[in-house]
Amino acid sequence: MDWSKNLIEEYELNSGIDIANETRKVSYTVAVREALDYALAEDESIFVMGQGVDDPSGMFGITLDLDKKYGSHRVFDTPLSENALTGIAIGASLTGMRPVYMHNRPDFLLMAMDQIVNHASKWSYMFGGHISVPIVIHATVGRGWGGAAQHTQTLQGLFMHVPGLHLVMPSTPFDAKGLILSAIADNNPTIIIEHRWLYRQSGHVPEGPYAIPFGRGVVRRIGKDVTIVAISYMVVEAMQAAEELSAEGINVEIIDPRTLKPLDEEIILQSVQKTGRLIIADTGWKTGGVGAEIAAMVAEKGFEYLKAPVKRVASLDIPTPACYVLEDRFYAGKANIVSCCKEILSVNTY
Amino acid sequence: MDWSKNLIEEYELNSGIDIANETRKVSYTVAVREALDYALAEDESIFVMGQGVDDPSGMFGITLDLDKKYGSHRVFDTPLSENALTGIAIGASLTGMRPVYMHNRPDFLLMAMDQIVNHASKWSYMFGGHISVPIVIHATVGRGWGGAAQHTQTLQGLFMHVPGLHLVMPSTPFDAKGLILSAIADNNPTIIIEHRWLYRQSGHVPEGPYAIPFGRGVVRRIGKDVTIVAISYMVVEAMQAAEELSAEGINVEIIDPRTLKPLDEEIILQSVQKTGRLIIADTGWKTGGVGAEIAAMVAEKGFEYLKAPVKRVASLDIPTPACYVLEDRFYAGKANIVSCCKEILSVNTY
Amino acid sequence: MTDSVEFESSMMSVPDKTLLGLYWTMLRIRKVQLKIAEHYHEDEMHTPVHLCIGQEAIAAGVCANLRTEDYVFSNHRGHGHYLAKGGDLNALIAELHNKEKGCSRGRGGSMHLIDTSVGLLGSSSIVGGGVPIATGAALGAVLRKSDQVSVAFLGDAATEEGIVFESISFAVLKQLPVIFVCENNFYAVYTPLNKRQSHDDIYRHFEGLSIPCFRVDGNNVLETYSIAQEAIERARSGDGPSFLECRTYRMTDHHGGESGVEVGYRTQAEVDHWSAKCPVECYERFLIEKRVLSFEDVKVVGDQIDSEIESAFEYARSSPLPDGDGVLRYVMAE
Amino acid sequence: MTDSVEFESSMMSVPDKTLLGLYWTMLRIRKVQLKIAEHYHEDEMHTPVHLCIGQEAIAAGVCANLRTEDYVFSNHRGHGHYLAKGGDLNALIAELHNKEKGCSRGRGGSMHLIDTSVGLLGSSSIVGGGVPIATGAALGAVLRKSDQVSVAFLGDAATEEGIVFESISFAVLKQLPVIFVCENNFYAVYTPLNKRQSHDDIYRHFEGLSIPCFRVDGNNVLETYSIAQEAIERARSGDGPSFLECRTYRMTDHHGGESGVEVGYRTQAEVDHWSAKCPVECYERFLIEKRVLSFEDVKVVGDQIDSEIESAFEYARSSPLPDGDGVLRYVMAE
Ligand SMILES: Cc1ncc(C[n+]2csc(CCOP(=O)(O)OP(=O)(O)O)c2C)c(N)n1
Ligand SMILES: Cc1ncc(C[n+]2csc(CCOP(=O)(O)OP(=O)(O)O)c2C)c(N)n1
Ligand SMILES: [Mg+2]
Ligand SMILES: [Mg+2]
Repeated sequence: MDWSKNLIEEYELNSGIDIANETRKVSYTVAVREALDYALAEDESIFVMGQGVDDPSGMFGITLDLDKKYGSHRVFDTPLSENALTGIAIGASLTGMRPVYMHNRPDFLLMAMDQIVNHASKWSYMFGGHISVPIVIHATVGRGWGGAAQHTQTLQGLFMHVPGLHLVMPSTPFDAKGLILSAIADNNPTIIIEHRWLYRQSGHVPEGPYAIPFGRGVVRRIGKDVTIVAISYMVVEAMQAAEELSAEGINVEIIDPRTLKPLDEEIILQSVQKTGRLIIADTGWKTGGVGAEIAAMVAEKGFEYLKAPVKRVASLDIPTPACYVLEDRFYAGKANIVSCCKEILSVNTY
Repeated sequence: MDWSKNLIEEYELNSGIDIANETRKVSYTVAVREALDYALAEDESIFVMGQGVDDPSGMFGITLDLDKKYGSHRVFDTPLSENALTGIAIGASLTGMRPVYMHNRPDFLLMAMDQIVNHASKWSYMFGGHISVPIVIHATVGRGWGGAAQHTQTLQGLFMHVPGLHLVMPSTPFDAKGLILSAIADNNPTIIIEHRWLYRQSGHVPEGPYAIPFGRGVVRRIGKDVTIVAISYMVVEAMQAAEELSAEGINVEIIDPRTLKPLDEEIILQSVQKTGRLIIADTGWKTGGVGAEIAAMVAEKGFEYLKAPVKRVASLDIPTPACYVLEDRFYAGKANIVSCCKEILSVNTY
Repeated sequence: MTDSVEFESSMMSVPDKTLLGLYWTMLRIRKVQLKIAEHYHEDEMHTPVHLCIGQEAIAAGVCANLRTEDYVFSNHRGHGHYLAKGGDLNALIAELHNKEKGCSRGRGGSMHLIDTSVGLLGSSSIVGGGVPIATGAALGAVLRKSDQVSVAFLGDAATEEGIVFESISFAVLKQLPVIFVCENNFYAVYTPLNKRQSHDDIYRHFEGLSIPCFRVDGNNVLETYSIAQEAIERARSGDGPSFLECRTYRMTDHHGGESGVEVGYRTQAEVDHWSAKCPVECYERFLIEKRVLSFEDVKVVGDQIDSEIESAFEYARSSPLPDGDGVLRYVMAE
Repeated sequence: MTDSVEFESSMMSVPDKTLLGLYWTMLRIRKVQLKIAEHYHEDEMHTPVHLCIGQEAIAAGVCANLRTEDYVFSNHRGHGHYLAKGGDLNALIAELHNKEKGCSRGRGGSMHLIDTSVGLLGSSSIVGGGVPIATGAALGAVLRKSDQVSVAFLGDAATEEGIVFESISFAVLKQLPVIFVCENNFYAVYTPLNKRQSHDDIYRHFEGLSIPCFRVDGNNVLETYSIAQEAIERARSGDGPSFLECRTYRMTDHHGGESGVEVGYRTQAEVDHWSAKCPVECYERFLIEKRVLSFEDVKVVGDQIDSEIESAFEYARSSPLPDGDGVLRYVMAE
């Protein structure tokens, strides 16, 4: 899409680690909504669908009143038929449309794995590139208040494994807006997984449009002792851990890959080259998850940099319990990151 | 199940790396069929369902004529409703039955992810252990003859990530029989993924019943230079690679974990402790797959043993191409293992 | 739909004991819901509650026909199903309070209720997700040559999930003893039925599969009871599954204890229209008119239930939370 | 079903040119299939072929009503759909030979055909998988305010997948211009329909969703043509989707060119019964009787097609295989 190519080029020119002289602060939800709003205004081929996108809650606010602005043919509610509706989005995209299909939990994507994995991710390759599938699937992770096993899954660990998809997990309002615009403009199927707890954040967000290129991570904090690759909401926990650790003289570097597919391997490897130590902090289950891939990648490509065992901070490998006492054990956070850092630093270099 | 507990205890007493003085040789398909046959005979609560299990081809022969022997109420064909039928298997299991649901490709399991991941894997935990889901889901991986993107997926990389499931990948006729019997007897949802190309193998298989405990890998070949953890059909490729390498004086150790969930971490770590070098050879996609988990596990728990970067031998991260020229590139095998071994051995120890 | 509930025609064959039993079950469900609503804002129940106020007649009418060993599978809105099937009240309230003595040992919360001792084998909060499982329990019954039947409770939105179509189709193919009870309350969260389905006669969707399908006034406990009775008898005697569309309305919001009118997705007029058809009040009036119930009875029964509920809340509040160290328990069965 | 095909009643309004066009399309599909069957055992086509011998009338009858810019989505048994929609023959045969010049550049094989230049936007080998995608293309057409229509070809077994129910339900809700064409050949691989569905009137399954549903003699190209014509006209003029159950039979085995009788899942008598209703031969006889076609014509057309096919095979055989180095290309679009 032309408008996005321009946006990305512009971004390349202007961006540093963060937009330093940007002063406008808005919430994450506003940032997401702005991205959708801009895209809908810019391009007639874009439409937004999903259970409740046009209801009074506006999907946590991120789609609020967009139906009123763009009409119910471009922002519309859907039946609970997640698999077919994913296919319907695919079909519309093959005819030149750019659907954004929104879900209020990733858990429901499990009903659409057939269309996501067997179809969307393969359609371009299977037909020798004669056609492509420019769809965005957006889902918001739930956490807490006893949401329990079927309403709190993150699932990026599954999508990480599937070729032919982009996988995007913005951790800041700035990134959310820019990455959603990139996702909508991209000609491939893109999964965006956001975290409900990030919706509380606010941050600098330019009023106008901008697009953040995929595969480009950012250093959220510069440090020299340990590299923490933090995914999505874990960036927040990692930043807090870093504060605590810095009081004890430990300086962690925090890398936010922002997109997991494609993954900015370079930024991770460079950091590990400097620190010699790697922790991956992810919102999902540990085994076979995003942390596994990043650990394996570094064990392959950055082995000589490593001075200590890699560590993964992640959720326990169990279904999410409802009770808060158990939730507290289930979810990893600041405390786990802090203790992991200390442990990893206690290993003697050899 | 009592009969299986007995079987496992017996097996513990009698088993070595292989059943040395066993002389009966049968094909992999016969071994699988024997397991199902024994289970159906032993226990009235067991039944077998799946598209074509009672047809003249008998699901590649593994279910051949079992319907005639046990009746069409215990071995029956199913409509093409993979998600509902998985739920139906779950429901039957909650009432005391032990269903075995068979698929001629793992690709079709993508239609059942909701019932596998949202339901089967969580039902026990979600209800505080008041009930459990003793189902077996069995699928056979296809490969070659232009099967292409939608008929050749292996998908263990996805299931590896899901807590609450067992994941079993037998590579020999002996293991197939013993692990299927364990799976059927186990009180939890178990996914068995077999590889069609293994169905060509024959090997020693005791005539009577025996059960192989989950979480117990085997050393398929003893060596000292490199550890190769080989999954499913990759055991065959790895054994061939080992032959070739031994001619050049390189001695590889081959570990077959047999079950991926639970994973026998100990046997892998012990081997890496000895060899200092690790290659994981898997039949699935590389990124975020089984190789990632095993590499990460060793980078965490066996870091001090490692003398060289970990390596993953796996399929390319693309949908499977139809054309054989491209299939040849897509699939990893003996040649990749050989060259990986040489590469890994060229790294200087430091 | 008329504005009042007409009981007369379904009453004839029902013995007084059953008439009263239905009343007791509905009133008890109602009072439990109201008590939860009353306390929910105190934030002692950390769980998303989906109340079934207004829909009590369906759980009561259907389950009154079931034996203890019959199966029921519920969904996110499951308190009524749980109680009507005979689930333990203390364990329900304890579960809502996230306690170890909860019916799911605090692991499940409001959306995941179970009581295996009375055949309630679980509740899925994935819309439609419990329906094939209920169907499979019926298959299990057939294979074990028992005459148990299985009931799947589902919402109107669940019928949009292909898995429900698949389940019904298989149930018909194998003539399984399962009854699909769809509680059509015309909403999925804030989305009205007409935005999701082409017409609101949900029972018609599956007629083409050759399953007996019925439209039921879900606010009329006697009609529900008698149509369910026939369906359950058919199932038990080997004549296969049935589909019941029970039309009803939830008086509270999708989640929590408010009415939801203030949110703006439904009008006060609509809520008032259905208030007039309250399944509990209308039926109470009817029983009193028919002299099956006296004002005195109403008070006695109400007080009994109130004190039972009171003690369930006390039980729940005073019972211990799970031990954090047990977090890994129950993932895998032995 | 009777033992012969009755064309008379559907013929009236069809111009000669169309009558002949239908013949040509069917004959061409048949001859391509036979040629593939003839050569398949030579193992030069490394791809699982699912021939549509016996089912030609459906692809021909439906697609004759479509414009180039209309959409078609196919399944694993897609050669007929591809050719009837105007897909390039050389590219088809090259694809079967795994060649770079194949319609999917050798990446797809027999089950994944595409020709975007004629609106065939892909074929899924996941049973039912293409149906929502076809539905989505119709949604795309509506949103772009074009009057294109979309056709989903599906087998009888596909109707067992919940995704088909979901797709039809959405198509009705939004009144999308999509026609669901179910080719009921009574088998899924070796499994007869009666082991999978409770009755064989598939068109009835979806009537409850309020979609116009038709039973069509799928071996009668004129009947198929005229019922499809009405459905397509309705769709194009904004009157929503239709479902057609076209009853037919595949004369060859599920896969490959044998009859499958030797396998044992169907009888010679059954195959013979359907042979007598061969859509191509019966129609040819009818056209000759009606003097729309002469014996001379039959020979000329047949020869023309034969030589076209011959040269397609030559094209395919002599064209290069993909370059292995290009294996990673086309995963992601620019
Ligand atoms: C598969 C799936 N999609 C979406 C949701 C989110 N969700 C939870 S309850 C609900 C509404 C369900 O409506 P209905 O089935 O009519 O039951 P009701 O709440 O009206 O009792 C939705 C959409 C879900 N739980 N599962
Ligand atoms: C979801 C799914 N399940 C199973 C299969 C395996 N399979 C391939 S073709 C086929 C039969 C399909 O029958 P039908 O839809 O009637 O089409 P036909 O082959 O008769 O043309 C099956 C079961 C598949 N491809 N996809
Ligand atoms: Mg509802
Ligand atoms: Mg068929």
